Amino acid sequence: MSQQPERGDTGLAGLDCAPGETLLSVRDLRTYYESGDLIGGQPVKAVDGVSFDVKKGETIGVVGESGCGKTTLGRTLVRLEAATGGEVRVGSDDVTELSGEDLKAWRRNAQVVFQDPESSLNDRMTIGEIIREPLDVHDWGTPAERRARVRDLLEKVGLQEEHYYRYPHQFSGGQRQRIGIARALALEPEFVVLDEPVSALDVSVQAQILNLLMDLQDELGLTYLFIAHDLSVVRHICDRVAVMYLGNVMELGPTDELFEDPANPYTRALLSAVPEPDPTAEIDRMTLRGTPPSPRDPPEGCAFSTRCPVKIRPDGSDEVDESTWEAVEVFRETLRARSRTERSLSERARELIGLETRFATVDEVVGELFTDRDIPVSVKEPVDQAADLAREGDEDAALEHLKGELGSVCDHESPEDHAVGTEGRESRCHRHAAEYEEPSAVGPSVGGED
Amino acid sequence: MSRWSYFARRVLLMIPIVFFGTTITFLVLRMGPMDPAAAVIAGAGDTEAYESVRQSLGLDQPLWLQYVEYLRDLFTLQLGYSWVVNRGRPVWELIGVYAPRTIWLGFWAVMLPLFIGLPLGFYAGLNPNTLSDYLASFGGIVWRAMPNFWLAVILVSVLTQSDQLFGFDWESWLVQTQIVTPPELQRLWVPSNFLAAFKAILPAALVLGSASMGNEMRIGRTAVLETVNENYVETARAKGVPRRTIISKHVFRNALIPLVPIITGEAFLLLGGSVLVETVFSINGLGYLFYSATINADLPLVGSLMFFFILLSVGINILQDLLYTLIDPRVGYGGEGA
Amino acid sequence: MAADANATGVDERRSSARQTQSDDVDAAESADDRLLEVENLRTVFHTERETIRAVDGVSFGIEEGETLGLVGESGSGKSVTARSIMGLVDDPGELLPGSSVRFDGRELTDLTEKGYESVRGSGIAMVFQDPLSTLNPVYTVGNQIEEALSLHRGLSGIDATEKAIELLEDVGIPDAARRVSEYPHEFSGGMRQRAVIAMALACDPDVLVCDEPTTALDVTIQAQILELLSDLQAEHGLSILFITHDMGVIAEVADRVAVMYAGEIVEQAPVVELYENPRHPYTRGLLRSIPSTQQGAERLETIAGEVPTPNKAATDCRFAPRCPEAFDACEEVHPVPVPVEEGAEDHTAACLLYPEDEPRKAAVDRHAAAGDEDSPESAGSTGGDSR
Amino acid sequence: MSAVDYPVDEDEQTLLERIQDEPGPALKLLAVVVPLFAVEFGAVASLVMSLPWSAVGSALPGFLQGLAGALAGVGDALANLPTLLSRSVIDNSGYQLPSGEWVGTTLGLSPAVAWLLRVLLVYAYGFAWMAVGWWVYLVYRDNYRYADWAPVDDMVNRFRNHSWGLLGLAIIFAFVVLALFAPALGPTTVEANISDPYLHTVEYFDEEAGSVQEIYVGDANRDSQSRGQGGDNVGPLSYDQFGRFHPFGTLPSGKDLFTFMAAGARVSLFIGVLSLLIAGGIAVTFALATAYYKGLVDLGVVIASDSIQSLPQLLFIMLASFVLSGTWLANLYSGGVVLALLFGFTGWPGLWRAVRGPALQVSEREWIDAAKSFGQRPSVTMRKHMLPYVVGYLLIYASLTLGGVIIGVAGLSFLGLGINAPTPEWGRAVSAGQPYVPTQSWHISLIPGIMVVIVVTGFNALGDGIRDAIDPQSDVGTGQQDESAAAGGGA
Repeated sequence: MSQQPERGDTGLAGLDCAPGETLLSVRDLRTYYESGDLIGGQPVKAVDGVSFDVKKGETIGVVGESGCGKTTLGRTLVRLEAATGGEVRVGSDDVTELSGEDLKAWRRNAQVVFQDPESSLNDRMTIGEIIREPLDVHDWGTPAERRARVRDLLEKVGLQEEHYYRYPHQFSGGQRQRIGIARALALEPEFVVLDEPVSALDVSVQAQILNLLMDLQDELGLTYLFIAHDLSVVRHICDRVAVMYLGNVMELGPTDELFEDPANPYTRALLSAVPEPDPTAEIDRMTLRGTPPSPRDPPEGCAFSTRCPVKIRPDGSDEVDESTWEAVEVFRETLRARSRTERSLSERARELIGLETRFATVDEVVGELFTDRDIPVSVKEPVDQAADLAREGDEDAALEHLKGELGSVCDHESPEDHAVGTEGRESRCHRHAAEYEEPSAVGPSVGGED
Repeated sequence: MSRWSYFARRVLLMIPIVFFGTTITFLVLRMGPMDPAAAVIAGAGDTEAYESVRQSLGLDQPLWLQYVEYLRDLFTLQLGYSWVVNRGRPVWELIGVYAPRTIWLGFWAVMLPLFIGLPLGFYAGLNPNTLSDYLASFGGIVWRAMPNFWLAVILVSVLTQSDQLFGFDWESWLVQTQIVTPPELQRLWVPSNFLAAFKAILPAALVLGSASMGNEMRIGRTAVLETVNENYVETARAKGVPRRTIISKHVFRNALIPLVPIITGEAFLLLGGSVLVETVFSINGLGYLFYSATINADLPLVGSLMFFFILLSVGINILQDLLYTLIDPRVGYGGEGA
Repeated sequence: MAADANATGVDERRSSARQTQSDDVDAAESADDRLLEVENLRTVFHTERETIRAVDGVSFGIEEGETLGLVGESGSGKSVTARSIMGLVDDPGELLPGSSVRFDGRELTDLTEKGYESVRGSGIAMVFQDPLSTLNPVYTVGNQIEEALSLHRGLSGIDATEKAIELLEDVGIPDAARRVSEYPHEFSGGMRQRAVIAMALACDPDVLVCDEPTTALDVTIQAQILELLSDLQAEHGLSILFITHDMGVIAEVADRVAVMYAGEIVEQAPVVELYENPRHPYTRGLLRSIPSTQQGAERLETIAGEVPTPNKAATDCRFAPRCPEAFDACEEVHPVPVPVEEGAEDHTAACLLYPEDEPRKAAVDRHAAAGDEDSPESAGSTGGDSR
Repeated sequence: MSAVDYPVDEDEQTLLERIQDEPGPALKLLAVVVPLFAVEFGAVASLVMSLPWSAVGSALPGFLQGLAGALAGVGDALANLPTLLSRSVIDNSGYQLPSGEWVGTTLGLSPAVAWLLRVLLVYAYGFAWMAVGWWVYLVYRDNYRYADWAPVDDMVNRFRNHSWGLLGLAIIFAFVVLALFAPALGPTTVEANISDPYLHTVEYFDEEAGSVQEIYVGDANRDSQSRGQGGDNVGPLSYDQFGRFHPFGTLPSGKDLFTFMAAGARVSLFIGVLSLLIAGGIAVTFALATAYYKGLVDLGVVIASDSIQSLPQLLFIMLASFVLSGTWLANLYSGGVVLALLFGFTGWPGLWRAVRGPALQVSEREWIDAAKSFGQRPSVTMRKHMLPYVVGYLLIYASLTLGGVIIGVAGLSFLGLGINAPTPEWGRAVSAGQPYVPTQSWHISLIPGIMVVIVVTGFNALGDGIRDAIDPQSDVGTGQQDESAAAGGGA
């Protein structure tokens, strides 16, 4: 069974589309990791309802901070993780449900380049064996053809033929990454997931690899999904970018437009946080408060609502000043952190008999946040009541109370994707709805906009 | 997952282990090639006696029923009676007589290595590649390689001859004790009784703990070496903490963490070794009881003792997890920081 | 220039530093207003096969309230420089004789471990790259801050706890009263780094050495930490040595920048000057290979080849094999830092192309002469371990 | 179809073809190996025949017994071929005339010298094989391997510079030679001296009668006992009154201790190796499966292994070998096979725990993901991408565990269980000598004990050497808790 597959016949009909047509269509994709707990653990919602299209021949970037689910998304697309729900369409096939020969065809056509050049190559195998392995698995050609192909690939990624019989130990990080790329390209895939391929490399080596990836794309007509946390790299190499936060795609659109005029508050915050290698650049930095919530327990409304600097306020609270609102948000954040903290046995015992524990400092928190402030009754009452609840150790009830009294649409409803910009860009934020002000109108200016 | 739910989960996991461990024992005893009843009457040829033994052991019932009853009896802690070694005595009573000696022996066989081997290992780890380190490491390896029974034989001979060999009589030193007898364990709270009991068990405990001592010395050394290279030790240095504080505060507690399973694991290993040491020192403990029950074909007693050992092993495991939970705040912590 | 002066001055200073009585006089004499002065620092690591010259003749100084950025790729020796300053270099590493680290006029390389303990923390504190492994996992965050407080401020008990809470609040940790009794693993990455900074501040240091403090963090968290550091610097008048590989971060935090390559500082200049007018070919290449600085360009400029591991005393320019502007002399003469042009004393480059306004031949001779002056001392000290 | 067996083509050749292209080094190698093997061909055959075939044969059904008998005949014939190291080449049995002249020994050497010469010859022969093994590696590396450097070269180099590991290797080498060449090394043989003393005779010069007499070995043994008191002692390096040389002295029964020890080494090694093959096989299979699949598979194996570990190993083996004592299994190799099986099936959890960590670590590497992503089959992924890493760790712990098994078997024999008498086992010698430790017959207990200590230390040192060779960073490796495996169930 070692017939060579005909060129162009990829096995899955949807893969043979023309450049620019939709190659992959991801719809409401969800990937959850089960918690190790036997009883009542919450799953980690790594990817939580993601939809986008990948066009043949383009480079689509996925950026976000660690834990946002970007790597899981990439791994789900190449079937390294099982999707919990949703679909990934290639033509009429759903990648998440492929099996048998179809799955094999997908595995041949979707490859990965991994992040860590130290760990992605088996260092007990020669370079030749490593690059050849995919060919062997898929019975590609005759053995002689396979070897010829490996030599060809080595040259293509900028290595020499005589590297065939060397071991990974004999190569530097950049060279190892080239080997990883050669392995991914061995089966002439249509689609390559690049999972942070340059983040472990020094900047001068990183440039070499980025150039190589772009050359290969031009030469072979590859489609890339480029996962990265480095925005400058993404801006350089990608045609379109998806910005992920807590398992959601917050904004997706053409690179230049997205970088020049970010629409989503998170994108704006992310861009403004990137230090520019230009000491004269004066940016109006928008520093985000706190850290992303746990993907095990994401907020109910908008994923970004706990940190959003331009969160919509509830109706009738216009007279409350900015810093008071900030204090309310910090208070909620503190309660959230407390409700997630486990109590040790001794603390529970102390609580039971009414002794002071480290949780009994709610009043200090409230004092610190709200004294010296002129707080309107509409805010003071809910805060006081929440503090009472928290003092009794029931942070969840306190949070519920605050949310009910002081929460807005951002806390209650998941935002829709709104079309923004001119070139089919979408952003997931309530502020794009007609009744609210646009994020750019309330926050500081970011990116190229003036 | 909180550390206590982690702990609860570990305890939960012990149930199938007791169950399977007991099942293995049942398989060996009842489904093995040896007929327990025949073994008990040991070829006396008396069919009547044979039948009565069969009946009282329930061997005339179908195998699955035997299994159910076997499990039921053990899980309700009805350990039955001895048939040969101490005919007619309840197993619990035998355990009550034999176990204290083994516990006394085992206790010191755990403690001595802990207080001798561990400090030596830590010392070697703090002074790596010095002469004392090499001596301690090499000594630990050789000490660990000595078979218990052989060491016991040599020690017994040396001690009985201590007068001729060193001009110092071990038996009458401090308090009068004998070397090859079980220790007297009455009224231990009286200092002289305690001393006598301690002195009587000391040679046996040293022998039984020899492997642990070598092991703990070696692993204590590597644990310290590993901890000394941790970043937080460097941080402590960077904030100006004196070396002595760094060692006593930052190194020791962290180095102890990997040692917990070693120490508890060895506590259980001692049970096996106790057979040999108890035999040489004539300490009528559990190991010796098991041994004589085995060679006298007292299979019901053997089965019950084995169940007791399984419970003991599970108990030690639980103790280990408890120690872990106390010593390492990270235990069971799966999530990310809040 | 600095390097030339060092070569002759070091021995005198070291011998006088040993006479304890003249210590103060000596400090007054060196009369720099620089708080921390590193001169001709050479740190080597002995391995079975070779001796790695991780830091090979590095000199720089930090003034009060100033931030010096030390930037370089992995393996350039920037972290070892930080450890050498802190006196944290252990076997198999050592500082070669002739190295000098002076803090507040006091020579540190002569100190015993015991003497160093008083400088660490209270004089110079350090923030490490990975906040998780920096904190001892079995003690609460508060405990570890209180440890520093009791050492350097003599606080204990409730006082120490209250001060620890205050410090945690200062570094922007909400609900500090509760957080103080939590363990490091209960903190998120950014919070941990804040706690580490609080621990460093507990000793009230004059100089803060930050070794890649934001590398392990996400960009929004990095922004928080950078903002915090600049606030604290303004508040406490700290001098900061900021080490990173990220040219963007350096541009934001540093007043002056030193670029390291293969154990040496190849260029040193005020930050704006360095970014707008980089002189050393390596600095230029480095800046050009950052994607965001050249939007629209299809291909990135790259520096061919790989960073070498310096394992013998340099007799040539270590960058020459990769340098697009290298000429014959680059393989024979080891460049020393010189002003890039007449009068630009604060912008130095270790490259034979400079001083730019001198004839090439004269410049090369100048480097060669400085190298010769330097070599007897360094050759004597390395004594064959490079072979 | 297997992805590992790369087919041949014009630019990559098989090893055989590479040797054909450049036969020089290989031929030189062959020129040494063939004679080395030829001089001992008979011994190899006899070693094969010395395995407990008769026990296997008797357990076989009838028609197979005939076949086995025929095979045994051929084997015996081969075994009788003259060999370099047979006892007759340098004979140490003879008698001394009053003149001091030795009769019957080779060249009239004294039995001590003759025996020593034979021992040296045997060890020289063993060492020659070891040197050949090293040479094969060098020739392959320098002449026939495509890669001019491979990770294994570094490991070999690290081991070569590891003096502690080399010491271990030397000890283990000495032990293995002792076990393999036991019949040739002893001053006499097990059959003649220990198992069938009344079927063999010795000649000696009787001074009273003034002539050469022949006496049953059993009777001679009775007069050369070591029982401590009153001159009843034949100590190490001494002759008994029948002109027999005893390098380690005699047992209380008058049998030769060295012969006993050499044969005992063979039993120990056999049990150790067989039990480790079983335990190691199970452990590696489970380790790979649990690391690859994780989750429920892992939980299942955890429960299985914990269940087995909840039984005290030594006591359980004691019980099980008693229960099995009446069966045919118990008679194989004097009970050695049953012990090996029991140590194997109770020992795998320890090994599995030791290699589980490394296996999990490897399974987290991205190259496993890479293999999954292009559709490599799980079995191949485990074999090709995980096994090479796990095997090294298995070797470390196997080495430690082997020492433990030797101690455990000796402990059981000490109690009179385990290996059936009269088959020699070291623990039985310790037991036999127990009453005489304080007397001049101290050697009976002491020498076997010291041998155990040396051999177990050797295995530990070898394990350390392998650890540092495969994983230089962890001179403090992970999972050392499992080093307690070396304690052999606490014996």
